[in-house]
Amino acid sequence: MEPSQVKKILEAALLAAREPLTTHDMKKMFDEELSSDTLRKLLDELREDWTARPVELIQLASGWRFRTRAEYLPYLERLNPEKPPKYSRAMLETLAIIAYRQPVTRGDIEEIRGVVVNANVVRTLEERGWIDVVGHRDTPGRPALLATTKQFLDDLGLRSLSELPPIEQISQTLELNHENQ
Amino acid sequence: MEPSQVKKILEAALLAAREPLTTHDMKKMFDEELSSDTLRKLLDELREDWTARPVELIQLASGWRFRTRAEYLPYLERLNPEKPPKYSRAMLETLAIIAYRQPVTRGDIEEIRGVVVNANVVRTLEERGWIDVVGHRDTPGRPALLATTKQFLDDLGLRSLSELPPIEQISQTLELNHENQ
Amino acid sequence: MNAAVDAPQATLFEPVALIYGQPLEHMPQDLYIPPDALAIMLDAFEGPLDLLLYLIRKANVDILDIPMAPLTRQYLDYIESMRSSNLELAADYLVMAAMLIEIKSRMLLPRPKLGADGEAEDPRAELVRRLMEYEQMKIAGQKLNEQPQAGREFFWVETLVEKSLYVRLPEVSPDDLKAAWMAVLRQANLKQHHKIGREELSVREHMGIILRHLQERGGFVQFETLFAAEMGIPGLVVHFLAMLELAREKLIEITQSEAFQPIYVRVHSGGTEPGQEDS
Repeated sequence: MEPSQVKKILEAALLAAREPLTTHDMKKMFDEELSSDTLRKLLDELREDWTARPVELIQLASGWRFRTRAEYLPYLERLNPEKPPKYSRAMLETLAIIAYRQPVTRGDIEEIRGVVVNANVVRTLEERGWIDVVGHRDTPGRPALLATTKQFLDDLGLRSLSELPPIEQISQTLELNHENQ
Repeated sequence: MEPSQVKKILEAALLAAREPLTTHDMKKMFDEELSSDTLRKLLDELREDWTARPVELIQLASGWRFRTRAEYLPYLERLNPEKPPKYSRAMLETLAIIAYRQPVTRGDIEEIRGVVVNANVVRTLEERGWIDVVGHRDTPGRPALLATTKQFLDDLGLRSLSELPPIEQISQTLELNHENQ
Repeated sequence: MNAAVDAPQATLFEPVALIYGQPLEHMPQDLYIPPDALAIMLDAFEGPLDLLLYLIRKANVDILDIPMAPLTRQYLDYIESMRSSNLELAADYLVMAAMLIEIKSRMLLPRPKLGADGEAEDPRAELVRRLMEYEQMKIAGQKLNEQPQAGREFFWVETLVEKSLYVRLPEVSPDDLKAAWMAVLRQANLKQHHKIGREELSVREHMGIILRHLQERGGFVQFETLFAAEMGIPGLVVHFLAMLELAREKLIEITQSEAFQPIYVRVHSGGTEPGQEDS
């Protein structure tokens, strides 16, 4: 059998397989003995053939399989959308305090919220690239001053912090609410 | 977005899909409006692109999907040692009656086959997702009306019932013969 | 047509049925039937219509002109031998036997005169219609079985989708922040102390920009480098206010050794002044 034909058979099998295919599985399909070297060479060629395509041939612990490239997953996600994950209240409040009162220390946040700031909350916001340390306050312990980043503005679709919902209005709303109470 | 990029996203989605994708599904993946004409053109192009390859893009009753070409069956079969179940004649006759005479009641099937319908036969076809109840005939007992499903057509690689193999028109011979008498 | 009279005796078995003089001692070639297994033969037929159809097709007679007498006799022989072997015969076979006998007897009667529609009803018409309808569906079933089927003749393509490769991060909108801020205020009852307007917010943004700028340049810059003409006049003003605010909050120091000398801005590093409070 022509190597090109062998390659096509391998391609068909790998595209249709529900589980990774081992080299043992793949050899089973052919009457003639297929050497491990030849098989490996053909698989490498296949992988090459697919480099410009939206699917890639990968080798996993349990065998070979075609996998959709990561950059196409956001589109595929829309076919079966899952509920978007949500940040906790602590996370949102911390972010709001940093956004509106920046630059602030953890101590400031704790003072405003009245509870200890969870280190994970700050780390998650840092990892997301939404806040960073812009300096240190010159008080004992030299606590880090946190502020929001440009990435934060971009991700929220804002050109500058002044485009955040104005809190003067919020305070008024709040006062009104208080009066009503 | 470039049409070539749209095509790649379509390809990724169609190769990964667990079921046929409708054009409605496919359009959902894009922010920009994708016209039905453009989509159809890209799908036809995709089908063209794959002509020399071991899998083909086909249009089914419930959408579009890639499948392996028939000529690769002898090789792929060896990956699944357990043979798919063979259907009994009772099953095939029952299925044929439902497919070609739908919607039918069990009584209709019994009338045509001349024997009582085995409940297992109907259940097996239902479990396979090939038939279901589409209503009830307005006669005493209100018997269930059975019809084939999209899944049945999909599994047979068909777009509609009109693509089923044509049945021989024996009844016409009967008419002619009567006239001759 | 003669039936069993001239038929040669079967060598090993009594014929189970006779069709147009031929003993049906060999089971259908296309069905696998062990020699003496009537029960299996019974299983081989899908019912009385199937058996009748087999007898008719085997004898190669015109289905539209069925010779009722021999067919009925052979059918009855067949089910009689089944019954004598104590096989459980479905009632359908007996119903069919009654129907055949009825048709046969009606065939012996003179045909009624032309009916209202001008055609004499052939007593066999209903049977023929049923046989043909059944045969049609039997063939259709075989054709359906020959149709390529998913999982049997072809396989669907299904590439791996590794969802973990795409981590969806929670989305936050400016309104979420507003809501969170309101919740904070409500809780802490801080509304008196935190009346902060749009302009002050801009100032706070610029405070961050200045601190970042200082950080990137080792915490020490010349005053002028903090200001760029392209910021525009409102920008420059806000920037300047931000610098003053930073100084007021003791986050930066602004120094000048003497008049007309360069002014320097640096991150506050000196000792904490007494009485300073966290803002």
